[in-house]
Amino acid sequence: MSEVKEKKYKAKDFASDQEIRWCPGCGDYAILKQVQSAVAQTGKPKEEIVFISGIGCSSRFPYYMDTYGMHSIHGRATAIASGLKTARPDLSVWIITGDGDSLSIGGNHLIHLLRRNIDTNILLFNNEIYGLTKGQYSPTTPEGSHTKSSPMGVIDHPFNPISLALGADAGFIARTVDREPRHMKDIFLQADEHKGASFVEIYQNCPVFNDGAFNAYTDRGLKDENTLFIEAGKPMTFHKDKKGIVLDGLKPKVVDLTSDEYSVDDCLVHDPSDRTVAYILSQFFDNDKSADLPRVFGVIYSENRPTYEDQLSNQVELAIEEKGEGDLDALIAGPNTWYHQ
Amino acid sequence: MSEVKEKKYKAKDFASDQEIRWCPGCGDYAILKQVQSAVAQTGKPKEEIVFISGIGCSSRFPYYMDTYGMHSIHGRATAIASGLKTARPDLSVWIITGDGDSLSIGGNHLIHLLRRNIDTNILLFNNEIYGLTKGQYSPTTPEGSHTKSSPMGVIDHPFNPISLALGADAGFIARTVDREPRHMKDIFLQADEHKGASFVEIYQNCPVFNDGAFNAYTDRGLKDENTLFIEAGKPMTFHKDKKGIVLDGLKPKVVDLTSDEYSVDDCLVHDPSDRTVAYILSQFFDNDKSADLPRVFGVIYSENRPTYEDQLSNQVELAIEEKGEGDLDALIAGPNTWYHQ
Amino acid sequence: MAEVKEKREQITVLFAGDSGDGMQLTGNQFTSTHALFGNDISTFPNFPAEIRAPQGTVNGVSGFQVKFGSSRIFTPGDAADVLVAMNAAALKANMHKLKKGGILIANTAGFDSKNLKLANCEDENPLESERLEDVMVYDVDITELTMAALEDSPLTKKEKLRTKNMFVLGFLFWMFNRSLESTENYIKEKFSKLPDVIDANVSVLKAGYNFGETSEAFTSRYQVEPASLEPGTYRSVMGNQGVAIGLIAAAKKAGLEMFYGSYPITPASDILHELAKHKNFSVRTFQAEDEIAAVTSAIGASFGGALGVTASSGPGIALKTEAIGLAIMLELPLVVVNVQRGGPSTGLPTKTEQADLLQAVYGRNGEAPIPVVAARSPEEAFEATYEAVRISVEHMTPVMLLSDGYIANGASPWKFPEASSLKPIKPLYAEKTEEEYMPYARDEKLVRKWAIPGTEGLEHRIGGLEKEELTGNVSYDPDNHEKMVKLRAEKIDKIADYIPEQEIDNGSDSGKVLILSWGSTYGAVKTAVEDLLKDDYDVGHAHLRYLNPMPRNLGEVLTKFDKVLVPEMNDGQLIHIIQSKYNKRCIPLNKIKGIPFTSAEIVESVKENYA
Amino acid sequence: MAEVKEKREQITVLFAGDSGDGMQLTGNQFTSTHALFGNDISTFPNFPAEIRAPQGTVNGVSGFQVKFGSSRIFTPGDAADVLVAMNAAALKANMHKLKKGGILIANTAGFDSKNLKLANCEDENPLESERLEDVMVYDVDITELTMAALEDSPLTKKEKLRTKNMFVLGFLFWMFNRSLESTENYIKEKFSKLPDVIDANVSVLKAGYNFGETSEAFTSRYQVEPASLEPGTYRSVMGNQGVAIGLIAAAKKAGLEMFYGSYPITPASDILHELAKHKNFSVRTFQAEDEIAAVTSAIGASFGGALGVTASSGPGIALKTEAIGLAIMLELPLVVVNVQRGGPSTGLPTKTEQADLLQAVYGRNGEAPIPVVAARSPEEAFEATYEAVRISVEHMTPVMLLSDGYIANGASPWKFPEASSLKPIKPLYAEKTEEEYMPYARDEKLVRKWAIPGTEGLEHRIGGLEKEELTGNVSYDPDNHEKMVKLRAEKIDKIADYIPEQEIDNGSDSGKVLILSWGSTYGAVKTAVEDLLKDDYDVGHAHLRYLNPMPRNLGEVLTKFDKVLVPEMNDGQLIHIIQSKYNKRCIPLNKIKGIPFTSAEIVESVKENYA
Ligand SMILES: Cc1ncc(C[n+]2csc(CCOP(=O)(O)OP(=O)(O)O)c2C)c(N)n1
Ligand SMILES: Cc1ncc(C[n+]2csc(CCOP(=O)(O)OP(=O)(O)O)c2C)c(N)n1
Ligand code: SF4
Ligand code: SF4
Ligand SMILES: [Mg+2]
Ligand SMILES: [Mg+2]
Repeated sequence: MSEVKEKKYKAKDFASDQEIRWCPGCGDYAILKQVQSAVAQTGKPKEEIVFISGIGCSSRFPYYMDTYGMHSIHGRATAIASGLKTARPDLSVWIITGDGDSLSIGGNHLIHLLRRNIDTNILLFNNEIYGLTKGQYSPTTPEGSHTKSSPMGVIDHPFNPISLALGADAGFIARTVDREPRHMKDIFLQADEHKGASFVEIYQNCPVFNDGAFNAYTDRGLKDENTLFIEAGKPMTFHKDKKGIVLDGLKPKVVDLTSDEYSVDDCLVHDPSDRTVAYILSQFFDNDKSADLPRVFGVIYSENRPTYEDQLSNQVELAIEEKGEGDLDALIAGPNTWYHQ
Repeated sequence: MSEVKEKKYKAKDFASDQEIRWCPGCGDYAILKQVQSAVAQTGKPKEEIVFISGIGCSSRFPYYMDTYGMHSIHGRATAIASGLKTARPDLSVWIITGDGDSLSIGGNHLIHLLRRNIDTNILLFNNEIYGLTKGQYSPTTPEGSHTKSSPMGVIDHPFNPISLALGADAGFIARTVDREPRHMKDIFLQADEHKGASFVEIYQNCPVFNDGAFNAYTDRGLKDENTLFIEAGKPMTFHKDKKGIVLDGLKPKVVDLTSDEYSVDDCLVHDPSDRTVAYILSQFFDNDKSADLPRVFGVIYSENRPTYEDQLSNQVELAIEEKGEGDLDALIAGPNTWYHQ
Repeated sequence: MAEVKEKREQITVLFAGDSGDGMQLTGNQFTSTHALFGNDISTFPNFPAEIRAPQGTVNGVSGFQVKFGSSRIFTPGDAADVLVAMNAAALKANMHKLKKGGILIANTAGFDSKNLKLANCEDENPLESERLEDVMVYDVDITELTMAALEDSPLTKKEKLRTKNMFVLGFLFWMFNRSLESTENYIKEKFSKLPDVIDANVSVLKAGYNFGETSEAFTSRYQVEPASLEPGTYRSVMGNQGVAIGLIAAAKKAGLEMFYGSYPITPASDILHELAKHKNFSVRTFQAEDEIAAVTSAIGASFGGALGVTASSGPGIALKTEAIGLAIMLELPLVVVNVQRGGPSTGLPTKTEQADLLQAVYGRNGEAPIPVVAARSPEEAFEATYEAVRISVEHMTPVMLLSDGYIANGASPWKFPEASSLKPIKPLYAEKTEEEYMPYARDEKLVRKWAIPGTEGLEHRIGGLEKEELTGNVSYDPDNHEKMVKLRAEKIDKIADYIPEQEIDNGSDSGKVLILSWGSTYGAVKTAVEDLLKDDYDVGHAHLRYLNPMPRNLGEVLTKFDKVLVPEMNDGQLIHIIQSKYNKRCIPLNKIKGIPFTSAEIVESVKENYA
Repeated sequence: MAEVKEKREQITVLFAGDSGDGMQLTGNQFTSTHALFGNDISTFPNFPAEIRAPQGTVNGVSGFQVKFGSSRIFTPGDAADVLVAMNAAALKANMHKLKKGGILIANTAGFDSKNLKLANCEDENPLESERLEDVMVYDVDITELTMAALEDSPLTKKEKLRTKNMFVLGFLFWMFNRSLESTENYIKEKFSKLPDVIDANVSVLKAGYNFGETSEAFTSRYQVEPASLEPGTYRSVMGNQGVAIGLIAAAKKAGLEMFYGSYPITPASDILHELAKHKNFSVRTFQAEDEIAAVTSAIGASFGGALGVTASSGPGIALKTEAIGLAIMLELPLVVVNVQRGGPSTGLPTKTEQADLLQAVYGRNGEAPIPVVAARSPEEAFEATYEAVRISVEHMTPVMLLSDGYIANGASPWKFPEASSLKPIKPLYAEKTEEEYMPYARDEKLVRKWAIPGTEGLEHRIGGLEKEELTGNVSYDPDNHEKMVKLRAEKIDKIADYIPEQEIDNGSDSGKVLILSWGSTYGAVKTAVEDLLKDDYDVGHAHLRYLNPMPRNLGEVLTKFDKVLVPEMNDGQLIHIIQSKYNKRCIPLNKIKGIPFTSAEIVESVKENYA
């Protein structure tokens, strides 16, 4: 990660020689492209970059990156990456995971990585379905959905991944979507730049088992009124600035900026360091359908706090400072020995 | 749970014949007493009550209750209870768990139970330490603490259990403390009354491995200024009403009610149905030491939404309505048969 | 045109095409029609590992093998009499499975330069391979003929192309002299709201049939008479279906509600999908957050008096082992189904294997014995499952039921039983009596009684710590621990008194070679033994359904043969148990390729070891 | 007073009291002093299951057994020569462990009516038990004597009472003629900031010694000469310490940084506590959220080029099995330590057992072989651990190291090695060459090379799906799968070429009875064999450190004996593997009580089976 080593790469330098095996039209392709482009742009030497994934369609990702990589077991990418980054703080570690991989079987490791603040970039490919196992519902599938495992409709109230990450004290939380290449890349770069655990939810279309799950946010005719792209220091407006978000006490509401009642100046200004704002934005979600709030994209929360691996490294250094570099003979002998003739 | 069966019990009717094996002075004793008293008061027949626990000091609890009970394996009480309650919605199911049991190894099952809203009462005995295994830090141990497994101080940023539960969309969230018997009992009763998953964090002193962890909230001389007991519809005042909580925009602050500047009327009034308030209250925590906010006790959030088991029962009923009670011969034969001579 | 109808006893057809070519549907329709006609049948679908692997590539090939005949059929066939190859990749991948003298039907449109390139066959068109010299090749431009048949259809080109599998099907129905009726009905029902689609499919189906009828090139037509199956009513069943139905049936016969806690995993997920459809049997399916929650939720349900069931495949079963240990301590019913797949680790998820037997028998901490039952075929999965539930409920113990990918996705005709004829299953419930309730008192089978929450006076606490005999209270007493370990082991051993003795499935019950098999190798061994017996080999076949405890007389059975051959789709697991238990050295025969044995491989091995 | 000093070769002392009575500290001090004096020693602490069980009750009794002698000592003793009982419960629980003719020192204050009631001894004071008829009983009011010695001390009564264990210690030092110096130093260091406490403890210690000196009642004093241990420098070591130090040493010798991912569990937690203290060796300890994260984080660290290590006990090991399968596929170093305890399920967490051997060897899905190494004693734990790391690193494979509660908490003198004398451990790193990098190319040991992230040009991807030979790319090819399964198995089998042949530990190398043991039964068997040889029994002892693969010559060793006796603290696990692998029926000797074998039990069994 030292400046000296910075290299000039193109996105295609990060394409491996493996044939890509996603279904035609899968949102994963677009994400892959932007990740390749983003890591190239960071200029980090490719041998210092590692992609760790679990199991799922999305988790095949590392095979397609010409970096170090591991396609591990279901749900454990976060835990594997925690060990890797702790042992090797010098590496740039990316985690690729699906909504099932990270929120169902891997939910615990995810929240623990977030609280510990291990400096990794978590890309959660949320397609609101189990792709690889052919179409069961996931912890993000909306209630009522008919899937292979819910022929009468899903009754499991879904997670709101952003709130969950916030509840786990994540230090960087963002959302993007497979159909917005530039936004994706920008978010990936910000996530990478953020020192600490970066949690990025990516809405990803699975044309085979859950086509159109995010149409409201990607379809030409719908997306403007349904999406709110936020930026630090900018007022929250959307629908080509025709609408805005204002706070009524603690309650957010959508206002018409074309009328005289409200102007941009009334709109909430995004402050990614304010947890309460982040919480309110996280609640722009399905729970509250009545309120008709747009879905939020961008960096929802960002906070700097010490990373786990740095603190551990500090303890190692401190121990060496205090006790001296470990002397194996002294360790083996321990404090009390005796001689026997 | 039918009214007819309601019985008149005393707390001691719920004491089993097993010798209690906690250390002298352990906070668990006080909790046991209030739980016995609370279940007695509900009048539910004891044969319809089940206590499920994981592993830990606290998890020995079911042995001491003269109800049905299971002392299961580490971290899985929530998952076991999910199956039990789903199969037997008629039972009253209580979950007893520790901070390690529920937030470390069992973190995933906990958040999934909460999102599914399975109607159980979760009592989390938080002593900020692993008691049974003799003193390692837990996911709630404050940073910097020296424990057996952190001789140089804890570097794992702890969970804020209330925020985590909120992030997992829990429908009922409360906090109480082992030294406030009446408050505990009242919270237990409210949790039991709440239809849906009820999450109750109980601050519990472990005099052996983490004595005094909650002194600030239990010591005569300290507790008044450090604790805020909230109630629905009541303004948030504390320290014998000398102080109060007001919102400055989205920021809570402590104000002096004895001065002229603020009065009770300025104080935030508790509304347990408001998630944003709940979130703000959850942040009265260690993160923000500077703000000097008191710790909150009481029902922080409460919301009614359908329970998982009721929805599943509805699907079963609906299926029977639509297809008729399952006919085994028809099922075995399937839709296409042929006769062979 | 001379119509020669050759009589055949058995025919194996392999449909191979791109994942998008509808080969599975074609195979299933082909199967149904033959089943209805009265043939015995066995099928084996072979999916690509990817959801939708790149079109036209070898990785994207989807296959469906079916064997049908007028005699009993136990496997989907070692090699194909007829291979349908929809494109170059399909031929490349399957060419070696075609018998000498077999028939290849190649869709020429699938062999254009684009397809050759996708299949990495630029250097040699597989249609021109030497391997095809002994084969009758029929080049048919199925794509063009399909389009031609639909000239007047209002469908789009893409939609039209999608019907080309119907052409294949129609043509094969002509070849085997079968009626189109069943498939026509299927089409009509499936697309009932899309009349244009019905018309197109039926037209193309007929076009295929007529193409056989009219094209001069085809002189071979075959006649496969109905099989002399036991008379009765049959259905077609896949292994996972058999398991699902078996679970529901057993629960119902036991008077229990079923709770199924499961986390999706290939190839076990279809059990969940099937069960979820039958909520009108009061089946409660719970898609857990992981395998640990799946099994523990099932344990919770069993504690509540339901039949707790969970299923997974290798990696998921590994995750359940700690909890199975708890169920052993609790002595509650619990059925754990393992639909085995290629391992270790993620391994070969879409392939079959039998490599989880040792895990099933030994893979837990501490002394933790459980019964293990293995299904042998799709049509027997029901019965094996029923037995697993019976043992679990009547002996108050977790039971492991082993199936595998081959059984799970294979299909066979099944002479299904009537519900009333099924063995009763009797849970033993504790009741309140004058005496103090003893949760760990045992009956003569060493089984404790089930005390269901809600029953007044039976309030009790159980858990994973060692328990005192009778009371079930926590006990650290050394003698009690040894006693309890032995009691738990004896309880499982005693189940041997409640299962049938080991029978010889076929062949002699003493002599030169015994083939001892378990699980899905059944069909290949059965077929091999039939062949060997015809050739007068002195060979017997014993197939184990009960792997723990084993039938009481198994040791005796083994001593009656000079040699025991143990074929397994693993590196030697049953043989390991047998050799440890019985003083008998056995001969291993192992295939670890993610694909089933052929009967020829078994025959060959017997011949090699015969002497 | 006549001072008779009886010479003794070996003495066993059992300290028993309430958990609050400080018996562990007393035992440890007693041990240190004898070790320093030059005796050989073995200890066995026996904690109550509860953190602080109710005072005065049988459940609250804490015991510490120590055997020391002038000859080699391999176990903490079958029965005690001297029993110290601080209260009625302690006597009740341990009375049966006192030898006939032994000495009981009873603290009379602990036998008042309150204590009798707490110990459930209202009916019979255990001091009046018939069992004590053959015993010399010394009633001493230790409590009162302690208080008397501290008359002038400024401490509170409670604080004073806490020193009563020093009285016991002082008295025993008198009895065995040992100096107080080491304990005095210990006290001074421990309470360096509390001079009053130092004074009190030292006074009471001396009071105990003087009590022996002056009290007329005591005529027995013993003389135990220093042992003829190999000359050299010794330290005292506990098993978990040995493991921790072994890990650090091996990592250092291999030039690796160690990453230790672990989740606390009895009796493995102390390894974590110990390692966490040695961060100056660049040891990174990670207290994971559960056992799955513990093992997978270690795998991640190994992928990064560190030595990934994890440890647990039975239930936690069960949870790690899926991930161990991944490590097998990845072919990366990983050391998994299992400190076994009583099972199944939660079982008897504070008791010892050897019942996870089959889990270690077979407990994974798919064909998933790994090396298994077992420690035999506290002083050998270092070496066994070192071997486990060596095999893991040099053969690029996960290794399971088995220890147990008995080894973990027991202590013995250890003639520790010099760091420079330790076998080198050589990781085999991949390097960039002209040729294309092949992640799964193998050397003559069938070992692939380790390519560490950060190395330019070696970027590669690995995972849990079956991999193609050489390239490591995902492969569904059937032949490749079989080949890889066989390669992985052969790689493990080949390790047998890199471990020592099986030796006979003691006795003849052919003849009537071989005792084949593994793990912590070593000491009891060793002692038994010594006794048997003295009595001219034709018996040999082979102790297995390597359980998979087994030493090449083991089969041969077995054939040389008429009978093979396999003692195990389980229901028969090693015997199972041996019988399956080798054509030899063996005789099981099982003890499943959560407590170690006595050597007498082994002797008895050999005699029974001798003929
Ligand atoms: C231990 C284990 N359990 C279950 C599976 C089966 N499995 C593989 S991927 C997957 C879920 C995939 O969903 P998601 O994580 O959302 O990824 P997607 O395929 O949608 O990208 C499941 C259940 C497995 N491989 N291992
Ligand atoms: C699978 C497994 N891992 C680890 C343990 C060891 N263990 C038992 S309880 C416990 C933690 C106890 O802490 P907590 O849940 O906070 O309960 P407390 O004892 O503090 O009440 C641990 C690590 C176990 N029994 N099983
Ligand atoms: S199944 Fe869905 S998520 Fe998976 S590769 Fe295909 S389109 Fe993508
Ligand atoms: S160790 Fe702590 S939590 Fe456990 S019983 Fe003792 S005081 Fe209570
Ligand atoms: Mg998904
Ligand atoms: Mg705790």
